Amino acid sequence: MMNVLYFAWVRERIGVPKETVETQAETVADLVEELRGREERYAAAFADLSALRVAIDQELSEFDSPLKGAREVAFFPPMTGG
Amino acid sequence: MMNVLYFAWVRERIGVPKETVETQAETVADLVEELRGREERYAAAFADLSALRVAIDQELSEFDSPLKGAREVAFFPPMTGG
Amino acid sequence: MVSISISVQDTAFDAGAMLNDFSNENSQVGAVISFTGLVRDTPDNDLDRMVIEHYPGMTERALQTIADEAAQRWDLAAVLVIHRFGDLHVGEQIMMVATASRHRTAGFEAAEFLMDYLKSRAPFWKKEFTKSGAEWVDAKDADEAALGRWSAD
Amino acid sequence: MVSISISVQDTAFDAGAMLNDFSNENSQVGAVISFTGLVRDTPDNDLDRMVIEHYPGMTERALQTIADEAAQRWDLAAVLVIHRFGDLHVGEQIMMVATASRHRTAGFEAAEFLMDYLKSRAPFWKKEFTKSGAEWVDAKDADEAALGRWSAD
Repeated sequence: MMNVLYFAWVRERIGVPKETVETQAETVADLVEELRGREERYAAAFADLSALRVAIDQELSEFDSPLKGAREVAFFPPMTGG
Repeated sequence: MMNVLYFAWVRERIGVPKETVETQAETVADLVEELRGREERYAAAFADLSALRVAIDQELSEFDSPLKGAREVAFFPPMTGG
Repeated sequence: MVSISISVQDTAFDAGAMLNDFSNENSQVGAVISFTGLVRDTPDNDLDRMVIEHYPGMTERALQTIADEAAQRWDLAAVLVIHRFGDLHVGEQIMMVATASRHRTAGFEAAEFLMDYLKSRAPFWKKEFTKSGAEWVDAKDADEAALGRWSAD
Repeated sequence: MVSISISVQDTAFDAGAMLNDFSNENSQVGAVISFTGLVRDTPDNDLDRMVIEHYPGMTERALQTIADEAAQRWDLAAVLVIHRFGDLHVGEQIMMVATASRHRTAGFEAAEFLMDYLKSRAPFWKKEFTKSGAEWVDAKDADEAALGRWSAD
């Protein structure tokens, strides 16, 4: 069981800020593949990975990072604070 | 007739903040020579020119700058504002 | 010991009062530098409001990591970071970064470093609401590129 | 048109209030940077007071020249320079420089430029009064050297 969080326009496209996902995905990229296969809104949100960033357990990570032990994965666009 | 101003420790060594000087000096260096010849306190203040700065009519200048037309010359140590 | 203060809040703050407090708490050093980011109107002058979304938990961790890194790289007495989220209007303060240091060069560099990292590494997202609709603000390539100068040394 | 405000004064000022006023007057741009210089105690913690002497007339001209130069080199909306003279005590604000700009990099660079030039080109001299006597503060080679980086570009 893994919490998956979405922020900004990723949240808007997927339609929820957070959900719990049952997954055996080994990497973030694997998880993205699973999500893409679910519904059109996921495919739309994950269409261009270069426009996305990912955090594993609140640390910025890469799409090929392993998910072993992760409790929380978040997807969002590049940050625009400051 | 030229106003000569002194600031910081130059003022303290010479003992006055300002005086009027009758001079035909062509450059700042010439003026310094004349002043040095006056009294010991001037010789002391002008002992090391590398420790001094000069302004002609309120513009930072060099010791070899011409004095032609100048109304006000000021001597002081390197600035320490900020 | 560097004093690090971080606040992520949805309420407005008084940058001037924060600057004065920060200076008073650090009067043993000579240089205080502050950066304040304000909500700027759109080119069409029709910004109704800006909404800032953030990632609670990760935001505070990211800001702490960035401040710790600054404190390690420069000789600082104190670091202050304040960042708002929620609704903001034109002219309001979005965020503030301040450094207190003995020497001004360290303070300036650290403040720029904090800003560069905060822009691209702290999980905040801005959305602008105007007459013509709502748009997420795009990240600027220049902001990502700005990080490059801190990795060489 | 860049708004330039310069004040040379013997009275204390409220840096926070100045920062807020400056931000309010420049809310069409996004980045406000301030530098505040404070009276720092001596290593022996025995500073009774600092006296700042200046060259009335030349001071204002020098600060104006430095601010004009900054306004010419960077894309700024406004520049603020305040510098005190006379008697000051530990923790008091000696001076303040602020810039308002569209982009933070221009604001940071301009603020550093203003400080570098102000330090070595504006006619102020500090004298420290301690238990062991009174001493004029020596100019630092590093301050003069800091000007070098602005002449290359």
